[in-house]
Amino acid sequence: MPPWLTQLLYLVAAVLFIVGLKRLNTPATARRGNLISGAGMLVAIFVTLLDLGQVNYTVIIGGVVVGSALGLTAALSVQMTAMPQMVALLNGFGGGASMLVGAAEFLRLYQAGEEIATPTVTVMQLSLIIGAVTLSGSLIAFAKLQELMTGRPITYAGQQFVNGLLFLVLVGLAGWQVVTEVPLIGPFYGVVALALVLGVLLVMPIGGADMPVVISLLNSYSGVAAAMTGFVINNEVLIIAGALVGSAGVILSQLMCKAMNRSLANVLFGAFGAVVTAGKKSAEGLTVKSITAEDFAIQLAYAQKVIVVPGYGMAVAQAQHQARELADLIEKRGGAVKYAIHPVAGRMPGHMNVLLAEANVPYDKLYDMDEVNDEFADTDVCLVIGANDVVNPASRTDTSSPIYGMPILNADRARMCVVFKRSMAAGFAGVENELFYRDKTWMLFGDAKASLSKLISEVKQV
Amino acid sequence: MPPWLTQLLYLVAAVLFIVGLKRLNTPATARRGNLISGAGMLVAIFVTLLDLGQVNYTVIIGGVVVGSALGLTAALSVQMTAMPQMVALLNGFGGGASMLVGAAEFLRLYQAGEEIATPTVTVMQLSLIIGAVTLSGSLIAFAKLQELMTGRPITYAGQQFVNGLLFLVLVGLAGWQVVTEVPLIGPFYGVVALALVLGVLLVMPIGGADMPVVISLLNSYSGVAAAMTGFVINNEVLIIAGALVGSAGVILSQLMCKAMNRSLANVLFGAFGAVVTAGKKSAEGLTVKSITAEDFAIQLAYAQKVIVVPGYGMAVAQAQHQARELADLIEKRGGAVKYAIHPVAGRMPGHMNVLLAEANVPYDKLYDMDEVNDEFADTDVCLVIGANDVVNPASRTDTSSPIYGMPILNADRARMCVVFKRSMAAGFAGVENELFYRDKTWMLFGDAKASLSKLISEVKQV
Amino acid sequence: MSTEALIIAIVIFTLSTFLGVELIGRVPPTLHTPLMSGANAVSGITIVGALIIAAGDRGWISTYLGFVAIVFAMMNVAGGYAVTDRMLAMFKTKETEKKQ
Amino acid sequence: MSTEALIIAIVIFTLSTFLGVELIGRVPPTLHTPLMSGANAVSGITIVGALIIAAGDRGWISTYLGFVAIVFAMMNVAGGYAVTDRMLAMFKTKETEKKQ
Amino acid sequence: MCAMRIAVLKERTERRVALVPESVARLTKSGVEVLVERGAGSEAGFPDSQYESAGASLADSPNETMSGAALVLRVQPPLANEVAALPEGVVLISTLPASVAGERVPQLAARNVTLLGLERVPRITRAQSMDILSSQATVAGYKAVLIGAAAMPRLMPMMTTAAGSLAPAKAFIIGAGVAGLQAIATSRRLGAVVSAFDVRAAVKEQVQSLGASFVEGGVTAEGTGGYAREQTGDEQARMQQALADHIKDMDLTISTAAIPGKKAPVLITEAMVRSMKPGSVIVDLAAETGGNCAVTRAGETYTTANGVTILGPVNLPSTVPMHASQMFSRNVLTLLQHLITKEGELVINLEDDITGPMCLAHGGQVRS
Amino acid sequence: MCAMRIAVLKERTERRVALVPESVARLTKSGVEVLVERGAGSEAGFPDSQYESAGASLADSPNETMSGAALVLRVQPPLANEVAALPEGVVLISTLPASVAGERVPQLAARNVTLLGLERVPRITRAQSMDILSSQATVAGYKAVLIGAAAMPRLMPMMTTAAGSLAPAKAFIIGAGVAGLQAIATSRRLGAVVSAFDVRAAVKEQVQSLGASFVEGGVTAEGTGGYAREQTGDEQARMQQALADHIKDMDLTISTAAIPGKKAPVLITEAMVRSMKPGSVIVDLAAETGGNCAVTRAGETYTTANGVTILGPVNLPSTVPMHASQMFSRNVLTLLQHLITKEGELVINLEDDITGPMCLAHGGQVRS
Ligand SMILES: NC(=O)c1ccc[n+]([C@@H]2O[C@H](COP(=O)([O-])OP(=O)(O)OC[C@H]3O[C@@H](n4cnc5c(N)ncnc54)[C@H](OP(=O)(O)O)[C@@H]3O)[C@@H](O)[C@H]2O)c1
Ligand SMILES: NC(=O)c1ccc[n+]([C@@H]2O[C@H](COP(=O)([O-])OP(=O)(O)OC[C@H]3O[C@@H](n4cnc5c(N)ncnc54)[C@H](OP(=O)(O)O)[C@@H]3O)[C@@H](O)[C@H]2O)c1
Ligand SMILES: NC(=O)c1ccc[n+]([C@@H]2O[C@H](COP(=O)([O-])OP(=O)(O)OC[C@H]3O[C@@H](n4cnc5c(N)ncnc54)[C@H](O)[C@@H]3O)[C@@H](O)[C@H]2O)c1
Ligand SMILES: NC(=O)c1ccc[n+]([C@@H]2O[C@H](COP(=O)([O-])OP(=O)(O)OC[C@H]3O[C@@H](n4cnc5c(N)ncnc54)[C@H](O)[C@@H]3O)[C@@H](O)[C@H]2O)c1
Repeated sequence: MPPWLTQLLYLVAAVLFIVGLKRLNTPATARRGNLISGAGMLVAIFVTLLDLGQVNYTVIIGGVVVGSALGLTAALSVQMTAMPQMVALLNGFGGGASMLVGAAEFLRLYQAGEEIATPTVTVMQLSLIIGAVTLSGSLIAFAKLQELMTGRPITYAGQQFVNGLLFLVLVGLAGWQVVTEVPLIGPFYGVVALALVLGVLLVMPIGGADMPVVISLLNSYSGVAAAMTGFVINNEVLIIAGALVGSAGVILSQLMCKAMNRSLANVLFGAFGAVVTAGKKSAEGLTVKSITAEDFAIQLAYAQKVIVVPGYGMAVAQAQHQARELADLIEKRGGAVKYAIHPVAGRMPGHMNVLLAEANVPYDKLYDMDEVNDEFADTDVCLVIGANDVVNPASRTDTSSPIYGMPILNADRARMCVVFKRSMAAGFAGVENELFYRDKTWMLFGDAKASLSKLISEVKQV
Repeated sequence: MPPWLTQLLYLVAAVLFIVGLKRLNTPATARRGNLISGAGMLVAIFVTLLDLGQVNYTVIIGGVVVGSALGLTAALSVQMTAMPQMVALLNGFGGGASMLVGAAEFLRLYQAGEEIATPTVTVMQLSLIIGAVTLSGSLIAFAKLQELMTGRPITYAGQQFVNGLLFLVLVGLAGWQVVTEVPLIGPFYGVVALALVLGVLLVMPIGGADMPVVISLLNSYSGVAAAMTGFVINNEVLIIAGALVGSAGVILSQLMCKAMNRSLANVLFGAFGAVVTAGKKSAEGLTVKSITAEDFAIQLAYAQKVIVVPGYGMAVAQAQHQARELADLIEKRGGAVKYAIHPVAGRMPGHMNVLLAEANVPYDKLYDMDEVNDEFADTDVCLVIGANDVVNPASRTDTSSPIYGMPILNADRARMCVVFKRSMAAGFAGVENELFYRDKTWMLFGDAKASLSKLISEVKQV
Repeated sequence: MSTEALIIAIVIFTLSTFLGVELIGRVPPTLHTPLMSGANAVSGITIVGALIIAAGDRGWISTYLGFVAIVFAMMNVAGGYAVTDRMLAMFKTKETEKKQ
Repeated sequence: MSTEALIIAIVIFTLSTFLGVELIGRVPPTLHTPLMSGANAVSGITIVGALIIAAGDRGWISTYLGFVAIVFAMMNVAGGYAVTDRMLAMFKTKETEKKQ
Repeated sequence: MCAMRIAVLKERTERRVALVPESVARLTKSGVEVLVERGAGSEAGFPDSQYESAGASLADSPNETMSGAALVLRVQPPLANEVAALPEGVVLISTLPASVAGERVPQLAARNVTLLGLERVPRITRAQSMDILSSQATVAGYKAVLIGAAAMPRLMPMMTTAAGSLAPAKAFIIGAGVAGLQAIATSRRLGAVVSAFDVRAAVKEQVQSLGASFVEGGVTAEGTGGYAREQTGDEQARMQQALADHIKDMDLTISTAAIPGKKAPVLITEAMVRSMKPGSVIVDLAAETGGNCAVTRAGETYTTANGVTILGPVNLPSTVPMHASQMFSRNVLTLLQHLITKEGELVINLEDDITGPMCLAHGGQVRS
Repeated sequence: MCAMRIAVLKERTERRVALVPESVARLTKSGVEVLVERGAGSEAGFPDSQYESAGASLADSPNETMSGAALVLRVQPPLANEVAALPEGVVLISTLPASVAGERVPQLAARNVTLLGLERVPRITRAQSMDILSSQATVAGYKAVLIGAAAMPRLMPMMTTAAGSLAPAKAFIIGAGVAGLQAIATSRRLGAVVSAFDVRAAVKEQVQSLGASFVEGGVTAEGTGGYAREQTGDEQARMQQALADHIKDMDLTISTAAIPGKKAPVLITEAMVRSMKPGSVIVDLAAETGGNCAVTRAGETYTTANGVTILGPVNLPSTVPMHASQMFSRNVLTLLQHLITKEGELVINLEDDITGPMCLAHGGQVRS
C-alpha cells in the first residue's frame, strides 16, 4: 500500500473518531457515535496491518485474539453497576500499552546502541511516564471502586512532600536521559518504576465517590500517552486520536466536577486540605446528598412518571407558576405528572389549591393523599417543592415525634426524591426530617422559585 | 530565524485565530476575541517578514501601507448601515489576493518553463478559481447592497444552463492544466476569466435581502482560497486559518438561513424556482415583513422600553402566562414593560384584565389607553399579542371604516412593532389592518402561545 | 525524528487538542459516563503503535513487549467499545420506549 | 510539493475544517454579522502568501502581482479588523450601559 | 348666551345615578350647566358634596332640578305620574325596558318630549363606549355569580384540607353574551369548573378564551347586530336535550339568554330543575323578561321541593350602584359628547347613525 | 353482643349536620349502629334517603333517635330544655361556644353526660383532622368575602372597559388565622388588592405566601398553641394607629381577630369607621364574641351615616351547610375513629392527649 494511501486512510480513521465523539454528546445519537468511532478504530487497525505487509502474524494475531477475548469477556460479563471500575481497568491497560510501546522502542534503540534524537527521546520519556502513571493510577482507581481496598481517601502527614520529591526525581531522571548522548538503561528503569509509583500515590488520597472524575482524567492521560507514542513512532492517527482524547478527557472531568459543584483541584488534592466537603452531616452523622439543577435536569427530562409534592415553601417562594411550567415541560416530553396534595400542606386549608389554581394547574392533575399514596412506589421522580412535615417518615414510626400518627405522602418510596428547600431547617412542626438523609433523596438547595427556573431552562436544553 | 521557530510562531498565530473566533461567539467576549485574532494576524505577518530576511522592502512596505490605509479609511468612514457591503468588498479583496498569489506562482513557474507537480498544479487551479469567484462575487454583492445595481434577483430563461455550461468549461480548462506536463498560459487565462464571470453569474440571481448569507458564503470561499494558497506555497498557517474560515463561513451561512427559516439551497438558487417567497402581498400591493422568533429575540433582549398590547388572540391562544413570563424576562434583563389595555380588547369588558390577573400580572403594570398612548413614540418594541382592531390606524383617518372614530392604541408609533397572529385574517370588525404593512411592523406568524414560548427560550439564550 | 516532523506533529497535536475541547461542549450529565467510556475506547488507538512495534523487525524485545502491548491495547479497544455500547444500549432503550 | 507534504497539508486542513465547524456553535443572531466580519478579517491571512510571493526573488511578475496582492490582502486585514471592531464596540457599549 | 342646562334626577326605584361627579366635572368644564337633585348619588356612594365640587348646582326637588333644563338624565324612565313633571319639549335620556316602553313612549311623545332610549345605542364599534347594555351587563354577570355563590351550600373552589377534600363546584353559564362571559370569568376566578352554552357559533371560541368549556347544543342561531335570533321548534328540541343532559350535574347555573325586545326563551324546563341535585342553585338573569327557567319567580329566591334554589334577581346593576353608575355615567357622557356641539348646543340629528336609532319620541311623534 | 349505637340529631338552630352520609357509611361498615333523626341532613343537602343507603336507621323524634345510644352527635350543644332528653350517662359530642358553656356544662354533668367539646381539640399535628375550628373557619373566611363582596357597591377586580376603567377593590384582612388566610385567598381570587394584619410575627410570611401584602403594626404577640395573646396598652395604641392609617382607604375590611375564650379585641374604633369612604364595607367575623369593630351589631347588616356598611354575621358556616357539614363530619369521624376501639367499643381515656383536653364533663363532674 502506498504511504499516501495509508496516511489518507489514517485521516479517515481520525475523522471517524471526531464524528463519533461529536455524536457521543447527544443522547439520541450517542450509540451510533460509538459505533462510528469503533469503525474508525477498525480502519486504523486494518490500515496498519496492511501497511506492515508480510510480518510475524503469530504474535499479532495471538495478541489481538487474546486481548479482544479478555476485553470482550470482561466488558460483557460486568455488572451494570460496576461499569466505572471496568472503564478504569480498561483505561489502565491502554496506558500500559502506550508505556510498553515507548519502552520497546527505547530498548530497541538502546540495544542497538544508537543515539536517539532529542525530540524523540523527549517524547519517549513522556510516553513512558504518562503511560505508567495511567496504568498504575487506573489500577488503584479500579481497586477502590471494586472495594478491593478502602474507598476512603488515604492520607498521611507529609504526603504532598513525598509526592513532590518523587516527581522531582522522576523529572530529573527523564531529563538525564534526554540530555545524555547514548541511551541509558538505569534511568529508563528508574523512570518507569517511579512513574508507576507516582500513579499509585496520586490516586490513593482521592475518595471513591470522586473516582469517576479521576478515571476521566486518567483517560485523558492515556490519550496523551497514545499521542506521545504517536510522536515516537511518527504516526498521525495516534497523535490526532490521542490528543482528542487527551483534551476531551480533561474537559469531561471538568464538566463532572462542575456537576458536583467542585473544582478539579479540589477533587484531586481536596483530601490534603483541611476542609472536608463530603457533605453536611446531621446530628446522628447521617449524610445529605445535594444535587444541582443541571445534573437533575437530565434525569427529570427522561422520567416517565413524576409526582410533585408542593408544600408551604412553594407558597413562600411563590413558585407555583414555575412548578406548573416544569410539569408542562415534562409532559411535553412524554412524562406524566401528578400533584400530590397533602391535607395540611401549607398554612391554611386549601393553601396549595389556591396557588395551583392561580397557576392554572388543571384540577384533574391534583390528587388527594389517599388517591396517590400508592403510586409513589413506581414513580421515577418525586419533586418535593418546599414541603417538609408532610413528607416526614418519622410520623409513621417515631412515636415520640410530635407529628407521629399524621399520615404523610410517601415521597420516600419514589425511585428518586428531590427536595427543593433553602437549607436543612425544619418545617412547621420543628422536627428533623429523616427523608432528607435517605439513599434515594437528593436536596436541591435554594429558593424554590429560583431552583425551578434554573431546572426549567436546563430541562429545555436536554 | 530557524524554520522550526517560524513554524512554531505560525502555530501560535493559528491558536490565536482559534481562540479569537471562539470568543467571537459570545457577546461578552466578542470584542476581545476580535483583538486576539488580530494579534494572531500580526504575529503571522511579522513572522513572515522576519523569515523572509533581507528582501525588497519597498514593494512590501509600500503594499502594506497602501493596503492598510485604504482598508482603514474605508472601514472607519463607512456608515454603520453600510457595514455588510463593506464586509463584502473587503472579502472580495481577500479573495483577489489569494487569486493573485496563485497566479503569480503559476506565472513564475510558467516563465521558468518548469514542470509543476500534479498536487501543486491542482491546488493552484483551486486557489485561482475560488479566489476569482470570491473576488467578482463579492463585488456584485457589494454593488447590490450599495444599490449601484438593482437589489432584486436578476434572472433570465436558461440561466441555470448557462451557469452549468460555464462551470463545465471551467473545470475542463483546469483539468487540462492539471494533466498537461508543462504549464499552459491559455488555460490559465481562461480559468481566471471564466471564474470571474462565474462569480458574477452566481450572485446576480440572489436578492439583496439575502446578501448577508451570500457574503458569509463568499467569506467561506475566500478562506478556502487562502487555504489553497497555503497548499501552493506550503504554509501551514494559511492552511489552518483558511480552513477555519472556510468551515466557519459555511456554518454561519447555514445559521443565518436557519434564522430566516430558509434553506441555504433556497437562498442560493431560490430565484430560479417558480416560488417567489418575497412576502405576502396585500390587495393593494403592500408588503408584509415577517420575522422569526430567533431574529426577534435579540432585539427584544436588548430593548429598554417595551409595551405589550394584548388582544383577543392572546385570549384564544391562552397565552397570558407566556406573555407574563416574557415580560418578566425582559425586566430581568433591565428593560421596562408596560401592558397597554384597550377598553374593548377581547370580547367582553375586562377580558384582558381577567386573563392577566390569572397570569398574576401586577395591576400596576396595566395601563389604560389614555395613560399610555403617548408613550408609544419612545418605546423600543411594542408587542401586539393577538390584537387587531384595537391597533388599527384606519380608525384615525379612514372615515369609511366601520371602526372610524374608535380611539386606538398607538402601536404604530413605536420604534418597532411586532404583531403575533396566525395569519393575515381580519379581527372582529372584519377590516384590513394597515398597521401590518407599515415599515416598522413585523409579523410573527403562528399561535401566540407557541410563538411566545419560542421567543422566551430564544431570549433566554441571548 | 526530524525537527520538521516534530513541528508538524505538534501542529497536528495542537489542532486535535482544540478540537477535543470543542467536541465535548455541552454534554448532558447522563452521558458523562458513556462519553468517558467512549473516549477511553478511542485512547486504545495505541494499538496501532503496538502493532507496529510487534510486527516490525525490531528484535525480540520489541516482539515480546509488543505482544503484551497488543494484548493490553486490544483489551482497551474491544472492552472499551463493548462497555460503551452496553451503557448506551440501556440508554437507547429508554429513548426508544419513549417514542412509542 | 511532495505527496507527503500534500497529505500532511490535507490532514491539517481537515482538522482545521472540523475545528471551524465546532467553533461556530451557538452564536446568537446579533453576532452573525460581526462574526462574519471577524472571520473575513481572518481570511486576510492570505497576506502571508502575498508577502512571500512579493518578497522572494521570484521575478518581476511575482513582484508586481505580489504588490497588488499585498494591497488587496492588507485592505482585507486592516479593514476587516477595523470594521469588526467598530461593530463590536457598538455592541459592547450597549452591553456595558445595561450593566450600569 | 345662556349655557345649556342638564338635569340629573334622583332615582326613586333604583340605587344608581345617571351621572357621577367625575362626568359632571367634565361637562361643567366644557361650559354646560348641570343641576343635580339633592341625594341623587348618595345611594351609589357619591355624596352631594362631590357633585358640588364637580361644579354642579344642587336642587331640592325634581321640579326645581328640571326647571329650565334642556336635557333630563335618568337611569330609569319616569313613572306614569312623573311624566307630567317633565318640562315640555325637553330631551330625556334614560333606559326604557321593553315592559314599560309601550305605555310610556306615547305619554312622553304627547308631552313633546324627545326621548333617547339608552338600550337602543346601536352596536357599532364607534358606539361601544355609549353602550349601557354592555356596561350594565358586565355588572350583572359579575354580581350574579356572587349571589349564586353565596346561595350555594358549598364552596366554589376545590380544597384539600385536613377535613377531607372538597370537589370544585361545577358552574354552567347559559348564554355567553356580555353578562354571560363576565359570569364565566367570575366563576372561574372563584375556582369553579365552568362550562357554557350559547346558540351563536362564534361564542365557542370566546368561551374557551376564558378557560371554560363549551357545551355543544348542535344548534346555531346567529342574529344580526351581535344578538341571537329565535330558534325553530326542532332546534329547540335538540338543544333542550343537550341542556338537560348537562344541567343535572351542575352546582351553579347562571342563565343570561335573551333576545332583545322579546320574552326570554325558556331553556331550563321544570323537568330539568327536578333532575338537579339538592343544593344546586340557578340564577336566572332573564327573570325580568320572563326568565330562562320555567319556574323562576322574578325578584324572588326560593327552594324547590328537591332542594334546588332558584334566584330571579331583577335589576342587579342597581345592587352594585357605585361602579354601575360610574360606567353608566361614562356611557351617557360619551353620548352627550356626541350630541353636544363644540358651541355647547344640543343637537338631535335623526339622520345620525347613533342618535337616529335611539330616538323613540320626537316632535310629539312616537318613532320606532 | 349488641353493637354500639350512635345518634345523630337534627339541629334546631343550625343548617349543618354532625354526620354526613359518607361518614355514616364508614361507621356502619365498621360495625357501629347509626341512628339518624329524620330530616337531619336535609338543610345541608343530604336527604334521608342517602342516610338510609349509607346504612343508618332513621328515627322520627330526638328521643327515638337517642334511645339506646351510647353516643350522641350534634353540631350545636343542646338547649337548656333539651338536656333532660339526653339518656343518662351518654357521651355527647358537640360544639360548645364559650357563651353557653358556663351554663350548660354543669347541667350536662348533672345528667352524668360525658361531654366532649369539639372546640377543645388540641392543636397538635395529629389532631389536625379533628379540628373543627379550622375546618369551619375555612368556610367562614370564604363566605365572609362573598357576603362582603355582594354588599359592596363596586366590583372587586380591576376592569378596563369601553365605559372607563374600574380600579380594583382594596381588601384588608385583620387577623390572619385560618379564616383570615382563607379570606385573603378568596378576595385575591376575586381580583382585589389584598393586605392583611396580624399580631403574630410568623403570619407575615404566610400572608405573603398568598400573594397579599402585610401591614406592619409594630407589635407582635404570639401566644401558645398557635393562638394570639392579648396586648398591652402601649402595644394597643401603636397598633391602632397603624390600623387607622391603613383602613381609611380600604373598600372591604374583613376582621377575624379572636383570642380563644375571650371577648374579641376591638380593633376598628368608631373613629376609624368614620374615617372610611362611603361605600366601604366591613365584615366582622368576630361579631359573635363582641366584634372586632366597635360598632358591629351581631347578626345585623347596617350602613353608618357616612355610608360604611357593617356586616356582623353570626355562624357563617351554617350558611354553607353542605361543605361545612362535610368537613365537620369528617372531623367528627376522625375523632370517633380515635375513640372507638377495633372491637367497636367507645373508650373515654382521660389521660389521652386528645380526649383529655376535650372532655368537659365526665362521671358527673365538670372538668376544665
Ligand atoms: N394546612 C393547614 O391548614 C395548616 C395550618 C397550620 C399548620 N400547618 C402545618 O404546616 C405544615 C405544613 O407542611 P409543609 O410540608 O407544607 O410545610 P413545612 O413543613 O412548614 O415546610 C416548609 C418547608 O419549605 C421550605 N421553604 C420555605 N421557604 C422556601 C423557599 N422560598 N424556597 C424553598 N423552600 C422553602 C422550608 O425549608 P427551608 O427553610 O430550608 O427553605 C420548610 O422546611 C404541617 O406541619 C402542618 O401541620 C398546616
Ligand atoms: N371588549 C369588548 O367588550 C368587546 C365586545 C364585543 C366586541 N368587541 C370587539 O372585539 C375587538 C377586539 O379587538 P382585539 O384587537 O382585541 O381583537 P380582534 O380585532 O378581534 O383581533 C384578534 C386577532 O387575534 C388573532 N388571533 C386569534 N387567535 C389567535 C391565536 N391563537 N394566536 C395568535 N393570534 C390569534 C386573530 O388573527 P389570526 O386569526 O390571524 O390569528 C385576530 O386578528 C374590537 O373590534 C371590539 O370592538 C369587543
Ligand atoms: N359594539 C359591539 O361590537 C358590541 C357591543 C356589545 C356587545 N356586543 C356583542 O353582542 C353580543 C350579545 O351580547 P349581549 O350580552 O347583549 O347579549 P344578550 O343579552 O342579548 O344575550 C345573551 C346571550 O344569550 C344568547 N342566547 C340567546 N338566545 C339563546 C338561547 N335560546 N339559548 C342559548 N343562548 C341564547 C345570545 O346568543 C347571547 O350570547 C355579544 O356577542 C357581544 O359581544 C357587541
Ligand atoms: N394543628 C395545627 O397545627 C393547627 C391547626 C389549626 C390552626 N393552627 C394555627 O393556629 C393559628 C390560629 O388560627 P385561628 O384561625 O384559629 O385563630 P383565631 O381565630 O384564634 O384568630 C384569628 C387570628 O387573629 C389574630 N389576632 C388575635 N388578636 C389580634 C389582634 N389584636 N390584632 C390582630 N390580629 C389578632 C390571631 O393571631 C389569629 O391569627 C393559625 O396560625 C393556624 O394556622 C394550627
